[in-house]
Amino acid sequence: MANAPKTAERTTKNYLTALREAHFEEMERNPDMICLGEDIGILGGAFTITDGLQAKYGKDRVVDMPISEAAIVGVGCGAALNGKTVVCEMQFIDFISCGFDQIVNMTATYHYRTAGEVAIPMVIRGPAGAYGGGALYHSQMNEAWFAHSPGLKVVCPSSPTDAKGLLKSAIRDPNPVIFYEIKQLYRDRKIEEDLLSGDDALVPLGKAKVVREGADVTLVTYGQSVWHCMEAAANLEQEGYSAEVIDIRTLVPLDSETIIESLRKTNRIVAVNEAPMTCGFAGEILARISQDAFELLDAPPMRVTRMDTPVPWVEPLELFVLPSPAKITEAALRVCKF
Amino acid sequence: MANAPKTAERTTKNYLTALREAHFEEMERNPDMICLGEDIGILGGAFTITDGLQAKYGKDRVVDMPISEAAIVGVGCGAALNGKTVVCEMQFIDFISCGFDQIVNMTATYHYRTAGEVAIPMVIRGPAGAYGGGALYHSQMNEAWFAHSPGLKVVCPSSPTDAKGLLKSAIRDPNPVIFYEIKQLYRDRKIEEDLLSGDDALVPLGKAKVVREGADVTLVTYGQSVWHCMEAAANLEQEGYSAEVIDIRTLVPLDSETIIESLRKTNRIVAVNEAPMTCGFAGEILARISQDAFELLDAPPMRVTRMDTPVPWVEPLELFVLPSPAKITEAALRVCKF
Amino acid sequence: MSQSSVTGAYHDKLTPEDHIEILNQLYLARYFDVRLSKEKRKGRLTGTLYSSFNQEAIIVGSLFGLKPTDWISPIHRDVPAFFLKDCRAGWRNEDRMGMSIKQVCAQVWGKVDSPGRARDNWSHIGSKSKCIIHSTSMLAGTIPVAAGVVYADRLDGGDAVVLTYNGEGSTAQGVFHEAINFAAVHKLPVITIIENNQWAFGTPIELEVPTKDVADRAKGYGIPGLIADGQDVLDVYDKVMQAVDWARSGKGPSIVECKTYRAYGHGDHDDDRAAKYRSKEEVKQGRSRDPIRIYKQLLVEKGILSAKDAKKHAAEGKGAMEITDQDFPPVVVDYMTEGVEFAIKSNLPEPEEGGKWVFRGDA
Amino acid sequence: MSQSSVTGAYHDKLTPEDHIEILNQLYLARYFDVRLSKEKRKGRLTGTLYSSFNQEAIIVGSLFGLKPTDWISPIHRDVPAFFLKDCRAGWRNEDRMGMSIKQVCAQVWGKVDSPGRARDNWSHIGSKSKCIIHSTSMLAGTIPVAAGVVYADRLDGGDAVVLTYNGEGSTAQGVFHEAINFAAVHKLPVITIIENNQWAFGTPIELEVPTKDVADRAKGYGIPGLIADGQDVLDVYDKVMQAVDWARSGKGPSIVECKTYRAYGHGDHDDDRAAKYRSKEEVKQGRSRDPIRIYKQLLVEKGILSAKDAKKHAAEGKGAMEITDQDFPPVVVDYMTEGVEFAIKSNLPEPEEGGKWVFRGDA
Ligand SMILES: Cc1ncc(C[n+]2csc(CCOP(=O)(O)OP(=O)(O)O)c2C)c(N)n1
Ligand SMILES: Cc1ncc(C[n+]2csc(CCOP(=O)(O)OP(=O)(O)O)c2C)c(N)n1
Ligand SMILES: [Mg+2]
Ligand SMILES: [Mg+2]
Repeated sequence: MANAPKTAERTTKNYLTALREAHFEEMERNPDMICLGEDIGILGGAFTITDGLQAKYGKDRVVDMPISEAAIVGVGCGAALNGKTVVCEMQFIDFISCGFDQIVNMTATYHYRTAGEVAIPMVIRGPAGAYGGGALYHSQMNEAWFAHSPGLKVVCPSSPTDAKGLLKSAIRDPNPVIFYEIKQLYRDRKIEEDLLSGDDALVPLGKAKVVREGADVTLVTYGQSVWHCMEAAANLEQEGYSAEVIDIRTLVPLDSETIIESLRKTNRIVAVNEAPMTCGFAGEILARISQDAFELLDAPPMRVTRMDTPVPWVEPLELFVLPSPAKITEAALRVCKF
Repeated sequence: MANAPKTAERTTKNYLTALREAHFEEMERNPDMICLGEDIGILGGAFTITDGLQAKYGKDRVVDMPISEAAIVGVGCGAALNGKTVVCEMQFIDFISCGFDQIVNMTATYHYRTAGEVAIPMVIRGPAGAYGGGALYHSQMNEAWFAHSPGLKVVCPSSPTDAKGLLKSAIRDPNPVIFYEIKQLYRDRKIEEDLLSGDDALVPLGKAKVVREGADVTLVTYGQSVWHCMEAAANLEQEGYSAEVIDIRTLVPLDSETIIESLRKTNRIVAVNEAPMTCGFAGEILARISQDAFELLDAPPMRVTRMDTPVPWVEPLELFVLPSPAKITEAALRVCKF
Repeated sequence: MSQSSVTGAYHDKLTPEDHIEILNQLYLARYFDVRLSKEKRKGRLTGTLYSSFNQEAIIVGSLFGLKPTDWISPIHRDVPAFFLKDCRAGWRNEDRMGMSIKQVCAQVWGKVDSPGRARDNWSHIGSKSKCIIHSTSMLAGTIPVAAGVVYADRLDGGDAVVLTYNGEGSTAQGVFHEAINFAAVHKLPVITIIENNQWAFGTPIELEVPTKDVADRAKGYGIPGLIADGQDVLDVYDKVMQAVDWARSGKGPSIVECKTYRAYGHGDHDDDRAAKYRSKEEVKQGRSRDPIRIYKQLLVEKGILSAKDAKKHAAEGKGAMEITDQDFPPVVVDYMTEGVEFAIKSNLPEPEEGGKWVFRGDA
Repeated sequence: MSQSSVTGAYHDKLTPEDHIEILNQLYLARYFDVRLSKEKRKGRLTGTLYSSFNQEAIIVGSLFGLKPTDWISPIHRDVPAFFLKDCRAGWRNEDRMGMSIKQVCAQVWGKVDSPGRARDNWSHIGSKSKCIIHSTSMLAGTIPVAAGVVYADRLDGGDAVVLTYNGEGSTAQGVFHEAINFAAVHKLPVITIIENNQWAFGTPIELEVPTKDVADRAKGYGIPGLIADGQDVLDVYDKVMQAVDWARSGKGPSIVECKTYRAYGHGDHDDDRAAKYRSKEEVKQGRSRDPIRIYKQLLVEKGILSAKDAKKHAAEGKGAMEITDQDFPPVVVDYMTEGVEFAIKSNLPEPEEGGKWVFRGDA
């Protein structure tokens, strides 16, 4: 995905720029779209994603909110109920816990409890993920809480193209979407890509992507772990095994077909998530596969996840508890050699 | 478990009384124990579980809290940090969402982030579960959110003996425990039991219980679903299959051994939870079993759960989305006939 | 001598017809409450009832001056608000910006003709087209949503205000603070009505609110904190209209505390226990100022109601169980009866609906 | 003429030695800040720094009058508080009820000798035995915990008070309201210090707080809301001690707003952007009242410090980058240097520690 030809004319863009472009294009396209978040206006966002957005679209559409996550979500829900398309930023996705009730009980259920009368077109997005020394409260991947809360779609892109295309689709989706941005990828030059714009840039929700073809084992994941799986796939190549890597991109709704399709070839699966193991999404994938594709499995379906611990601060501790290319390689070798 | 001989002298007690006795016995045993919750003092609790507790132990130890779930948890955490053993009541477990951050980020992580300096002996308990027309906000089983949040133990009893014994153990445990009480069982006469008291009544956390022996399929669950599985087991008997029923009782830490032990006999498993399917605990059980006991499985590991919807109000809707003995029986027959 | 504290202002502009309409709305709110208790006792209705008996003046008085396009978000104790909204436009007028009694009764009975198709219970209904916000159970949870609704309306050039209803106990929730703080910063037309009935389930106000008046919460945001006699429908009307004009003119949010008393248990399941945790004297005192009696006295003094007509119906000063249909004007009994009969005839939703509408775009 | 607004009260009882100690603590707080910036520029330190430059008087003045067994919960901008607590008992006194500079530096450097063994970053440390509450990142999140700590202490017959530190922006959090409401209902000795530095990251106070003074939040709870000149260490000391005596005598919580100005970026990563979103004039004005200069002037007037000694060190009125070690008393430089050298020598924790201590009772 990062191998677009680099020529003088063409300039590749990073994941962060992709997200910024999605904001500008959708704000331009939809005059009813507003953005709510802490420090997104005057400052332009902690990570500059909304840099210049308030200057262009004004204080009313790009709102510097008080440090009130519950109000950010609740106000967004009310604005959406009354005709707006709302993008809420959590300065770090970790702080979403402070707006939790408004998300899972107010926003997520609105369409259901009103029997379809009221849709809430809202995206709650923010920087997520570990591997940067962010410690317990600036490293979380808490997507499983929301995957388990009916009425929410959950999305997590691993490339600039997907970041832009999925965010644009999430903004246009009539349902609330929790959108996980991998902050370690924001400025990663290795994954820069040329980006399309307008409708051409759209990437549909609910479709997984085979990012690497292989025949011996299927590595299924999303977010930062996609790159760890690509590295593991390279390692496996050395060992003489060819790994297929699937980036599910959307957790809810999940594109199981693409995974099962792959299993028809490989008959082996390793699912990876950065979040804690218990009730994490890798486990959900194993549960679905082992129930729905049992006969396709020639080896135990395995998962590689964070240990069931918070994310500790300093590097030796952090790496000890988190998934890594090495850990994924090891797990894959076990199922390959099974 | 509900078949203790009924004689004139002996009197069986219900699940609610069991919980009340646990409160009184532990308050008596530990002068440093306090209870915090809405309407638990003057009123004695929405369900009378703490009836008489404030009269006996005073306003300072049994505190009628403002309608502030975050403060109930946060104040409890601070009191525990400073030497108290704290029991927090959520009037309905559904409202735990309003105290979410204080639970998952403040309380759950305290021991971890202080490298073991500070333990938080706290129980957060409350009425949970559907099947009573409680609708979206008086029916939840949201245990998976907390099973996925490192540092919390998660417990859910299905009988009076376990309700009393596990609550007493949870209160004595030095870690925060989220304790799910099945309100539909509170006054269920069919499951009344004779209760022990004092230390004899203790039931250890982290140990599953085989509530019915069988040879053909293992039904694994907890809470209200235990009784649905027992009913399903009876149905299966008719069909000529003998089902083993395991009540895990404690979700975190999970007693996988007992489940795997059973699979050595049955080689078939159906896991059941009342919560939504995606990232629910039944899925966690399937994920663990299919990874760790793959070779023991002669049929796809299956789960029966709520559909991925909220719990709707009126009976036809509610029963449509929830697990039932019939749905469990059907799933079990499929794996038995596989 | 009337117990009404009101001496002018907004209610001076009310016509005699308005006053009679207000009186009938008070009767209707009370009859709704009494009738449901009786239906339940007859076994024709299940589920918990949260009575607004003795608090009717707050609902009627706060709604009477609103524009049809203003928004409201009622909670468990405000169910009559769903059909009283824009009732001035004619109770049976299908186009008015409020629900019909049929819809509300269908909800109470859990039938498919409920605006929410009986997916969530009791007061958790609403209607976007009628400008009524759908609440969850989580107390104070709709205040930020209400702020968002009027924020969007203002962006679109609208002048709507929103009334959110809350008990005094609910003001302890964090989201109450976050929402009102935001509304105050942006001078949004959010009016927070506090129905201070002295009790939050089994907990007295002293354990929920540290100040004598709940209205003092407003001082923390530099916004008006008005106090109304919740037993006096015109005082409620005046104070709410002050807040409404303040809000509509862009001056921002306010809190209107309406002092009242919860006549019965928290819900009907709590009636017996409430009789223990509240003294007879306290309850007697708390129910001594019946809003219907107070208002009728005033109307008689004003010469709008003849002493004779005032006596015709006597729904005031009695307990819900002593009251009979004769204590209400026929228009009230008939209207409510239509709703009840409709609800009872209405069907349950099909089981399959339980699996629908998780997402827009699904079946 | 001194810019100090203080004219008596608590600080009158301070001895000349106390005043010199306070001055040295101000120097120490500033030197800690300056030294860390320099260490980082030298590449000897990584991670974001949240400067308390120009806000030192709030930390020093609020802590100076506490009993050793009183509790505190500092946040990101209060790191010097960890070692300044109970500093009066002797900076190097191991038994004093505060952290040593070595421990705090070990934390800043992320080494195993940190009180938290470097498991969480920056200011997220604490010590039960030293009566310091461990915070999370979630702003205002420690206020309910602080309330619980003193609730338990009171049950045990203790007389401890707790100081929680918060920025003005953090007062918009729901848990701020829930915790102070609870503390007010139970008259708990919880003192909420508001470090009002006018900015919350890139958001000015007008968008966070609807009132002119953040102290007005107190009015919503009927508790004292004091305002201190955050540049005047004695004014902070007096106002906090008023709140402390009020709290210790059982009268309940209060809020003490200390008005100040954030000298640099939100964190050092924000320095460049902050120079854009804040005007030069504003910053100049905001930094014009250096707490060290103000205090030295006062001490000279009081005759506690000679004009000559006052000139000896000139850490005041300069930017962090212009200041050199010569601008600080050697005692200050030496103490801090001990901490820095210790931290740099200290080891990283073993990787396996990452898997430990999830539960009490585990490895
Ligand atoms: C967040 C939350 N916590 C707890 C409850 C349970 N509950 C329902 S009503 C109630 C009491 C409400 O008292 P008040 O706000 O004074 O309103 P009232 O019932 O007196 O009108 C409580 C505690 C809830 N619905 N939501
Ligand atoms: C609940 C929560 N939301 C957002 C943040 C991100 N954040 C960290 S500091 C900060 C600004 C704090 O401003 P203020 O409270 O005034 O303190 P100051 O930094 O000015 O001292 C923000 C928004 C957070 N830490 N916690
Ligand atoms: Mg009340
Ligand atoms: Mg600030």
